Amino acid sequence: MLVLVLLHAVVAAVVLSATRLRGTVAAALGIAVFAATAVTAALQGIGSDVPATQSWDWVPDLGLQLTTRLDGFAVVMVLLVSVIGAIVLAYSASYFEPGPTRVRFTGLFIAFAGAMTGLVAAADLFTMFVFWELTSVCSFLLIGLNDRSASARNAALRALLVTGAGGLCLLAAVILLQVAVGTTDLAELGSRSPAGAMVTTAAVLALTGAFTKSAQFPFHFWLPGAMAAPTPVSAYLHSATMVKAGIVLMARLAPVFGDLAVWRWLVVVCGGTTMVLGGLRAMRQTDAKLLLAHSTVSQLGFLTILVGLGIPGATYAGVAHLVAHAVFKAGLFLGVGAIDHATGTRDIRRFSGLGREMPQLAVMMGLAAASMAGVIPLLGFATKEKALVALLDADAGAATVVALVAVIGGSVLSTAYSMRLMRGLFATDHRVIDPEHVHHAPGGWLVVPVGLFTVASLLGGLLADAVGGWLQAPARSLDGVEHSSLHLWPGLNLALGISLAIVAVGAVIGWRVPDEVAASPVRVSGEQIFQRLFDGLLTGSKRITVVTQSGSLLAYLAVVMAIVAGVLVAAIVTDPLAGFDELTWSDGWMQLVVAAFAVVFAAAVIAVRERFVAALLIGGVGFACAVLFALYGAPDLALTQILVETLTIVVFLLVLRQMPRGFDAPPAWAPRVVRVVISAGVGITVAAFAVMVSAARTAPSVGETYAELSLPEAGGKNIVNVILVDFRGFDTLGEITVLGTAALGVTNLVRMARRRRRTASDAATAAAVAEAELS
Amino acid sequence: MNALLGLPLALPLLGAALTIVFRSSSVQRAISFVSLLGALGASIGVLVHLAIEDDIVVSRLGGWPAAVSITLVGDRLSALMLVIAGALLVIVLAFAIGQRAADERSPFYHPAYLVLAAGIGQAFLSGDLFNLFVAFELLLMASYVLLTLEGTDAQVRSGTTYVVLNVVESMVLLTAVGLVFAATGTVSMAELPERLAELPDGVQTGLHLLLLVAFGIKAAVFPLFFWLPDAYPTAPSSVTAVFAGLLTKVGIYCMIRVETLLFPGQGSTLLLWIAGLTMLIGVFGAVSHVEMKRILSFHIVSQIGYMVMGIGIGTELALAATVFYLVHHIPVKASLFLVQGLVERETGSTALDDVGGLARRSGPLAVLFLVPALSLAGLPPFSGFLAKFGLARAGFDAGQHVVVVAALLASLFTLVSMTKIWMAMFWGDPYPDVAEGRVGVLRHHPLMSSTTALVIVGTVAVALVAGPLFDYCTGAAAQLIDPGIYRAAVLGS
Amino acid sequence: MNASLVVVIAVLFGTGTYLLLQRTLTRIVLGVGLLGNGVNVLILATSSRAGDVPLVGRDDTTDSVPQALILTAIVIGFAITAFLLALAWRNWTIDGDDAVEDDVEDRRVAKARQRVVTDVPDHEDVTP
Amino acid sequence: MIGRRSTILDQVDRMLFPLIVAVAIYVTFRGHNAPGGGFAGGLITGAAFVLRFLSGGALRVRRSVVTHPTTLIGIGLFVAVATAVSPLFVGDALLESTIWIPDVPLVGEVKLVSSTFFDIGVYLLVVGVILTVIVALGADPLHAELMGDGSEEVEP
Repeated sequence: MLVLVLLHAVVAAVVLSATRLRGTVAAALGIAVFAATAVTAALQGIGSDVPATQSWDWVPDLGLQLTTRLDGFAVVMVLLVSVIGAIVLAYSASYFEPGPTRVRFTGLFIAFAGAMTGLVAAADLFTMFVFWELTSVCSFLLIGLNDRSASARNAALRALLVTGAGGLCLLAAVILLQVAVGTTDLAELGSRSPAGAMVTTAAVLALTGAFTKSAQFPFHFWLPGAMAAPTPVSAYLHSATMVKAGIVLMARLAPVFGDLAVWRWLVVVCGGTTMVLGGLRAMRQTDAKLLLAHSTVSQLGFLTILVGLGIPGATYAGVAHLVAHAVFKAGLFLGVGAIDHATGTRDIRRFSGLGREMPQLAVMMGLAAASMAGVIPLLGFATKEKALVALLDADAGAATVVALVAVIGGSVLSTAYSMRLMRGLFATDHRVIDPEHVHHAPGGWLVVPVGLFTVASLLGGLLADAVGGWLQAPARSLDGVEHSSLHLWPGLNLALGISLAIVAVGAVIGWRVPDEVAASPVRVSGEQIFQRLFDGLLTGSKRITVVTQSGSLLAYLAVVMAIVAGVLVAAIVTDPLAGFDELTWSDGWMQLVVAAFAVVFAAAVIAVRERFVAALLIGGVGFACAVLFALYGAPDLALTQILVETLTIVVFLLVLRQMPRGFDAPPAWAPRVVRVVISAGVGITVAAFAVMVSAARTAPSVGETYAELSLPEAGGKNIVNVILVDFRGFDTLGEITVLGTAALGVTNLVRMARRRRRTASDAATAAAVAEAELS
Repeated sequence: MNALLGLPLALPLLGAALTIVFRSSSVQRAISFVSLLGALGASIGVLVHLAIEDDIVVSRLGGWPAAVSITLVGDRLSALMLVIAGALLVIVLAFAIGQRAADERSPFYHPAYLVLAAGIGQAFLSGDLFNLFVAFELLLMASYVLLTLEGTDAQVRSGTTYVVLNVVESMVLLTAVGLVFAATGTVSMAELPERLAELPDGVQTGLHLLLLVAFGIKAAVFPLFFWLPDAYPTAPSSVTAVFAGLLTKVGIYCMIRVETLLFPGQGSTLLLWIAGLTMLIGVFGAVSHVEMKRILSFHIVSQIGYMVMGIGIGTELALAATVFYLVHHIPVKASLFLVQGLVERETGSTALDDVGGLARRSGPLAVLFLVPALSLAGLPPFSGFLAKFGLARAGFDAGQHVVVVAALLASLFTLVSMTKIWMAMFWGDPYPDVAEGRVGVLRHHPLMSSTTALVIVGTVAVALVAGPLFDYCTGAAAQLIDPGIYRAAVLGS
Repeated sequence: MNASLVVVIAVLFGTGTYLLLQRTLTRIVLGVGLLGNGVNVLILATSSRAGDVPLVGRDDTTDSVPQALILTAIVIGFAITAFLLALAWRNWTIDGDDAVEDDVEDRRVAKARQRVVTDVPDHEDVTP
Repeated sequence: MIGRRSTILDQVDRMLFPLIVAVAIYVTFRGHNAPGGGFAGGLITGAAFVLRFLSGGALRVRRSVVTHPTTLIGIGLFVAVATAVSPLFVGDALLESTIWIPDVPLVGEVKLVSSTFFDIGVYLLVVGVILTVIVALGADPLHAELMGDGSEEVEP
């Protein structure tokens, strides 16, 4: 499978980079890839006992490898992804106008399908995470396909951020499992039955990731927003495939973590809430596509409960319903897309008599909706029936009771909104004053795919026993348990009764509840939470940035110098006044006098208000230091210091002669007391630390070695000079390079200033000339 | 092998001297390329040797005994840094020439660039603390010249911030180095660990922290980073690319040396705090600002936090991940600034409000942005993901959960600010208005676009060969974690 | 170490820092100059004792190494000062003032009202 | 320039300039055994140019050397770096010092230490730096604008 995923990527890249490619050719390429994938998966996966595995060691040191394993469940998922993908791609060829957008769509679509294939075939959690994030990115780009629309852009961003945040949770889970268990291989994890606080945390994190991707409460809100994408995108990503990624993850992990109470309750509560809430929301939509979106949310809640619980029968029902849902929901989306294409609207309040205008579509979508509603003899009935049986049979913990209640409630609603959708789209409604009509009949490629999905729903239901038999292996590959099959006619039992009651009650509600009531506001939303968090991030980070990034050099300097003083305080307090006992007063009265001069000059520099005087005073400090050096036994140093100091004064004077004489006093940056405290702090701490350090010397200086080597090895008596040109000649090389570079910088600054002044005056002259000519 | 070690610094210096003398720009270009390619070749030679032999190459300058001479020390870390820096320097030089910005306007671009290259090389190789200070001065002085090369008012203003802050940094570093010598009587980095360990606690703390402050300013960690986002955005993008890619990394490199060689200890809570704050506050700045260069500059800061985190965790795995992070981050960050240069050339602006719809205008440009942007945000399968994965793994391994959570959050926020650029500049109505499908900059500046693409291919390659590369980094970390190896290699056991 | 040099070090670092925290760039350069001298005295005073000139053959000489280090530092210090002065001059040519200005973009961000980036219609109820 | 041009300074410059340069060269070459060296020598030569600047302004300084002042920096740096690099070609380490004693006709044996070349490089570079800085910052702004900027280096 890895190779096929790579093939997806390559074809996608080719399509995206070949801008002149015709849309149909691109679509054909994609369909070919999907077909190849499906065939390979079928050949490799069906009937073989040992799943085909492919693996690439990515970073062995981190234990990272990409591994795919085609077990039963993976085969089903890969087939779903590639078959539905091929159909939707064929549909999209008629849906989009020819042009660059269509090609871009096709390329991204293929890339997405590749990522999804990798995700469902992943054999370990790490691989799954990698493809997981790739699907997020592709969906971001696909939702934003119509990037000129602000709502599409923002919906794309939301989807990316919510699923991206979930992805990070999953990442954390992957690493935690790696650290705690030592493997992220799904089969291995199951066999080791890990436990512990870290494992529990990982389980909850992984579940959170799954919830974001599969739009579970409270992360459900991004999914309806994503309907800003073109319909084929919605049909594929947001009903059939990507949103199932979370379900796949839960299906894989439920056998491992299903016994954890926190896992079970999270699944039941969030899944149940999502199922009911999604159903309620779907009831008050007037846009057919949004109705379907909310119904998808609701159905995902259903699937979450089924596969997340990790109860054998429920898992099987979950797998079956996953297939059923993918088939009927894709058909419904494509049907709505075809209607949209033909009439230019999706508002169910604006249709009347469409059923007569488009009878085939009405029949097909009606069958698909019936499957969604759970009407016999469609596939949706068989799977829902199976789910009820499983939940009824489960040992009656409180969690299963809650799950059962939520499933029944949610199912009633799904029948109701199915009914509402069909009535709104196709029924003749005389209240509609100016109904939309078919402007141009949808082309065959817009209708045939809907038909294919409908036929699948119908056949799946009629042949439920056979289909159910095929689905036994996939479910077994998840939890290793043998499952009883689906049935078209399960026989008279409690589940059937409930089932029939659901359909009856739901149909009545769906038929009876008027739009006005349905549209009454029910607002509980994770969306506001997201919005608040996002706004909070923006305002909060701005607040922080305004404080830290004041833009003032002086503030930055103050912080740096205060930190310098601070770290030295930290050092000094560990051993206060160390080394002070070794202090002598001075090395002679000369030194004392010169030191006094240095101090006075330095103090004068901060006191004077004239530039020239300050420059001369700092020269005075330099000369005083030179004398201090000479007195210390460093004539080389003194000589160089005097020469350099002289030169410094010259440069100072050269620059200062052009500036005003005095320092004007711009507004002080901070109260004087702050500046004085920082300065005094730096001075005192540096000096105190210097005393401490000078008393701490433990080993002799390397200078002694230099002294020994200087004459015999380097042929020089002046050790300092020998060090400079010989022992440490490399320092000197660096130093003169610095000096030369600085000179280049100086001359460059001056040149550029002149050039700018000249161009400015040229511009001024040109402007003056132009003005003169005009007048 | 030992002779090779000198070339990465000597050749650029020689080139710098020649480019000062010869001022014709074609001659200057030829000299620059030859010397930088030579330096790169030598670095690759060293790297290959180390990848096979797993030892440490030492060159004693002047041929003096180890205790006396300044040594150049090439271990796995420094060789890797040299190669990446060398490659980036060559490619960005080509970009700058394609950009026809800086080097046409001043004959001092090439000399300063080569001095910068020499300084960076010297900083990676020097085995002598005072010589390291000199290396810093080399690269700083060259960076001052490069940052103010065009001498615009904006450059002079922000250049002032940059220069003054870094001059203060130099003072702190010089004080620290001087005091280290005062306490130990040597500046040889091979001899220092032993002698520093004998010092009283207070002295050790003070010297340690002073060095960290100095290198922290250079690396731009919280709370010493403020100068960076103000200073970097005004330079031409080719200059910023090198600064962003390499200069802060020199600071990180030195912090690694301080923490593993001079004051070895397994991790540091202080650094973890700094790391967390650096990541988050840096990314907050990126979220707040509305100009591409600024946003990217804040990201430099934020990303530095990750590397500090690795140093702070301090285990072998963490160090390996940090080294890998360096390898990943240098080309990614540089390429983003190069892309920014392309955007600026295409539209004339980098303010988010002034530009829109670039993806429609030029799909390839959008891809050039998207790949490094996603990598920076840490999304798979790009190199940034692996780098972050390594660090997060090391953090959980060491039980440092809090900082890992901060790191994951920071990467989410990074994604937020990258999408901010994407949504504002690449999506939406094309603006400034031009016909769809026009590919201006990529067609008319093939050198700029191909070099940018080359760097991005490099970032993708980092992800592809991550296995062997991480293996090498683990070897580098093994050399780092035991200072005895360094000491034995330099002084002879 | 002796107390008179300790006082010199303290004063040079203190006054240097004080001058750094000024708005006038020339004074900042002066501060850097004072700091530079302070560092040089610090290195010499902490790492060696006063003595005779370090020539081969003399007794009781002072340590030669700090002198070599400081020599390098002096030259680098001159290079920095020269460049800073040129920068100060160039700053002055912009508007006849060598005061350090705050960063323009930072102030702009600080002043700008928080823009509402997410002007999304509520997808729950609105037809896209 | 600062103050008016002075004939006395002019004369002093004429007399002292060669003398100072001679002293500087002496200082450069004796450095291995006594205080001095290329650096001090370069600075002293620089002082001579400062004197010339005081007497005749930047233009006169600029005219007293044939090349660009920056070229002098380049040459100096090249000499120093080349000296440092040359041992690599005979398999020694960077900066390893060598002593040549070539037999020059008429003069006899001459002792050449490689560090001498290093010092020459340093000397040239320091002189170049001082010249560059004086010429750049010393140019009279008024003069520059009226006379077409004599100190502006000419592009090749």
